[in-house]
Amino acid sequence: MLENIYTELIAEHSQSKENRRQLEHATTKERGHNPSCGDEITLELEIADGVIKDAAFSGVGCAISQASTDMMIDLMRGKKIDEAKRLAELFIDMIHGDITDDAELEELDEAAALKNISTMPARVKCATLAWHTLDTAIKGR
Amino acid sequence: MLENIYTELIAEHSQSKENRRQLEHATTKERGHNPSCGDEITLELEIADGVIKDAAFSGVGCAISQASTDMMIDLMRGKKIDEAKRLAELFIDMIHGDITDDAELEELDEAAALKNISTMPARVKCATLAWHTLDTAIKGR
Amino acid sequence: MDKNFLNDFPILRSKMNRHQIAYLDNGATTQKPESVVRSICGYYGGCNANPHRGVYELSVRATKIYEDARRKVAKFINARPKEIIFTKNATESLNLVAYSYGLNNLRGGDEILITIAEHHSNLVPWQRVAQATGTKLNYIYLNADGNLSQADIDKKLSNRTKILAVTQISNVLGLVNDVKKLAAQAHEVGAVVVVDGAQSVPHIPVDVQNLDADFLAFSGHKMLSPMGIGILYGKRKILEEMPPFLSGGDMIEYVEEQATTYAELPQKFEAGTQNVGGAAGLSAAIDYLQGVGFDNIERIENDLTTYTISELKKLPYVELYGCDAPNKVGIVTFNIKDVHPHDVATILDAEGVAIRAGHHCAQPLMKFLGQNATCRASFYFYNTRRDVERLIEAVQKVRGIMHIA
Amino acid sequence: MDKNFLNDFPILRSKMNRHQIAYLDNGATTQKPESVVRSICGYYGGCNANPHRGVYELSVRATKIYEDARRKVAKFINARPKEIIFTKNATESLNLVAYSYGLNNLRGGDEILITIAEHHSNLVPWQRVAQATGTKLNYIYLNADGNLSQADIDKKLSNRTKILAVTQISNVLGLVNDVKKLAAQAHEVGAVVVVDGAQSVPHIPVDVQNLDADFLAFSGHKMLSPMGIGILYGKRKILEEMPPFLSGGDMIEYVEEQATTYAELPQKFEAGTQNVGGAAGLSAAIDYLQGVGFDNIERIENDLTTYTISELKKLPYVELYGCDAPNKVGIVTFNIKDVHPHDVATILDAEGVAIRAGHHCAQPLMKFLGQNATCRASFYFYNTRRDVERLIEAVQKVRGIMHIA
Ligand SMILES: Cc1ncc(COP(=O)(O)O)c(C=O)c1O
Ligand SMILES: Cc1ncc(COP(=O)(O)O)c(C=O)c1O
Repeated sequence: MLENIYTELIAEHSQSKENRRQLEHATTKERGHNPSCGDEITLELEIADGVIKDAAFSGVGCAISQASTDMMIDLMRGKKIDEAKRLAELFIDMIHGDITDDAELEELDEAAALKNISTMPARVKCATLAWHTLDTAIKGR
Repeated sequence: MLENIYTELIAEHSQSKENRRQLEHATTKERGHNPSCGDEITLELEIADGVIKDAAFSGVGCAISQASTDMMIDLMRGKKIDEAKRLAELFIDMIHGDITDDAELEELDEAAALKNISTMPARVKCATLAWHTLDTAIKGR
Repeated sequence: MDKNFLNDFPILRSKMNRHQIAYLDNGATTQKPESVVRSICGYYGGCNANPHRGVYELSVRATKIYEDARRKVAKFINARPKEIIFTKNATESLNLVAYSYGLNNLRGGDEILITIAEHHSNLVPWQRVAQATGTKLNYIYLNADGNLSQADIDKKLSNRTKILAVTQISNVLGLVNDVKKLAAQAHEVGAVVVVDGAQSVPHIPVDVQNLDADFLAFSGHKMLSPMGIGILYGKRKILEEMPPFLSGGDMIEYVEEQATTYAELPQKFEAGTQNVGGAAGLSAAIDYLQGVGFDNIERIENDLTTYTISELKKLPYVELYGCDAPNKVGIVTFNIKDVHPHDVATILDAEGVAIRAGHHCAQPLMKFLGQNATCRASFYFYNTRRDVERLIEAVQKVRGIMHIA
Repeated sequence: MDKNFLNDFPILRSKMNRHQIAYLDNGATTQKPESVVRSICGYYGGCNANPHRGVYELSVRATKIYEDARRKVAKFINARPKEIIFTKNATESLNLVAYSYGLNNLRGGDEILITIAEHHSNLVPWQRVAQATGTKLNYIYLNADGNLSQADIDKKLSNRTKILAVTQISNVLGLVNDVKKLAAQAHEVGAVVVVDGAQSVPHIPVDVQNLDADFLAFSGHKMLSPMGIGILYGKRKILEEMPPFLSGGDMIEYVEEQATTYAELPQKFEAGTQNVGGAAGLSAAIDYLQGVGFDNIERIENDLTTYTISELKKLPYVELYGCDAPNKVGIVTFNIKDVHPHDVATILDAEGVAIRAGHHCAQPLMKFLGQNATCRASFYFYNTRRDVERLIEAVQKVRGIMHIA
């Protein structure tokens, strides 16, 4: 079970420094938090012409929230706003166990690896933190 | 069981009007109440030379509290303060089941008939109301 | 033929003073079916942990039991789970509203309107709010039949009225107030409507959206659940604007030395470790009630009430209160002439019949009725006509035992 | 050889994720022995009624169970029954003091003194009192070993200090504060002393008269009892002068339309129907604890704590907090380098080891320690060295599973 959660892929993403930085030309900045764990991220987006040109984050948290954030940024870079919204919803539905068909989840790319979190209710919030934060950041755009 | 509580003697005392009046020469007046039942009495005492010359009461309540008050007044009339205190304590101890020896209780005269209330925890307060009120009225004398 | 509910309630098959118990004090608290007791024991025996706080499986299970109970309660009264706050009893629920809403939204010149038939728990908190905020506490009085006087409502409900607090069913008279109509009238003048559902939610279907109540308070223990769990429903928008009531663990977001931000609904109002065992029992109780069905509950209670009233009316020395109105549910209040209610209750107890005697936590109503105390028989669906017969037989003995001619 | 307590706690013999559970989250809540569960079920199965209110036998029995529990608690902490108020948890107990004593006795210029190691339940209520009354909230900080700084106490305790609120045992560091000495010093400047006993009363003998505490708050569920019952001890004289907190049924004497007089202690502070089932469980829990004996409890917990600390100290990637002071009871808080506590707790859970991860409702302390979150293992007398071994084995796997070199 645990091996399906703490995979090497997730370990890599949670330790990766690539997306952990500040954007020079951020157009949106959104804080997200999960008070019960103490997880906190600040998400920065550079949006132009309805497209997420670049994204980055800072903050602290567990491996799941950090990996999830990192994967999300990889996925969202270059996506249109509408597309980003749809993918965030897809991800959140997956974590809530509402979508289980692997084919449908392919679009999520590496983030689909977090699917098994749906079996761990105590960690659902860790996995979805970044995605809810993104959703708030682009809401109404 | 019930026949030992609601005796004719108690019925008589609870319905008796003799001690239900106001004293012309009252020296002490004390209100007693038992909010959970709504029982309320006002006890009047005429005390002179350390002796309870006369006593009377007014108020409403259940048969047990009314009979107990009436019996107490019969008993206390003419008693010295110290004696009255001792008898009130004796009565209260009896109702709490601490004294069961009939010989010891003889002094209480008719009020000893309330002995069986000690087996009815819900009614203990009804029986002791007047006696606690008396105790408060003569406290420190 | 109704199901023999006694099979599910061992205590109702037990003896009180050598008689099988006729438990007619359901207005005070109800008995618990075996399924509820099993669910409490099952919780402590297999899932006990502090919810919300733990990552481990036991705690996850406790959290699920607790939140499932919340969802079940929400559905039961047609609310959203975020609008359901668990408390320890209806009294705490009402105090929460009085402290958090009342103290913060009223000021001199405002008025609070309640009815003279309120239970102390929906009365004393408002008295204290009125005193603390310098507002006026007004009372709606009753018609001769025990129902609220519409003339009095029309007179006293004004745009100065900021809170209307009203019981849906009086715990003394058993009369059902038309809360929906009252709420509409109160909302017209901009008042917030607090409904005391302690006696209604267990006995009739209650739909907060249909009533348009702003708050609804009730207790688990009066609807088959364990003691120590109560419920406050509040409209989300209103709850969101209210400051917390109790503060401490689990209701916070961030705590710094000098400032704190609070969690979202419903956690904002649930400070400290909650009663998960109580919630488990409440869940099972709602399941049981839904199994019985409110149509059956209403039919059975109505039969028992009508039967009791008609039998008591045959006894010339019995005085009844609020027994002539049609909107009557499960509660019969009476007095036996020349006998104090406490003596009546003692004599009935000796016959195995449990009723309540006293002021029923409604002293202003007692005074209004001109009584110091009364006797009250209150039913639940598990009572039977045999219980009523036992009550009547015992009542008939009372004056004899009291040596009254 | 210690008695095999597991025989009395079926849940501790059950499995979590296919391993026998090692329950090390006793600081959050404890498990319940069968005698406690039996006593709850016995109450609902045979004596359930509304106490205080009924004349009939069932209600008399319920009243006796409830008041016997009060007497037992009083004896347990060397208080008088009138000084024992039942609440729903320690958090409500502390809020009662904050609302009823704090809001009514403090004014601008006064100070409240607490420690940086307080649980949110003994912190947020004081923050709110400070804000409402315009008083200052001061903090006592800690020495390097985690104990209160005496220099800081001497500096901050002054005749402006009206309330000193302090935990007897920190739920994060497990260090026992010398409350007796603190109380003496606080009383010298005229402050009232509020002791949070949530973590102490279950683990060490507590004597309120010896400590000379003005208030002591604790929770039943952390000492083998059901959830939904908490305790507030207060000195009689102080409680008598305080206004009620919650108001409603059972806490009144006379209620008129515009004025109310209140019942005597302890009823004055117990509004509405109380948790008699919880009190029945609490009674049985105290009996069980006294059967075990605090000498045994302290010896067993001390052994487990010492053993855990010495084993964890062998692991170079483990950081410990507050583990070098001698006044330590049953709680070990640590972190594994480069791994977030939530990941640790998830991995331990998979091994059947239940610990707590997070801020433990003590965010200001976390900040003071420079940590975002920590892991906490907390023991009770029924834990064994085998539980500790399981904890250590699981801890050793963590970094591997997390793919950390
Ligand atoms: C030190 C301390 N104080 C207070 C509390 C609050 O107790 P409860 O959640 O039972 O109200 C706790 C437990 O969470 C605690 O550990
Ligand atoms: C109408 C009404 N409101 C409020 C209450 C208070 O309920 P509880 O005692 O459970 O807080 C009761 C019951 O006693 C009641 O009958």
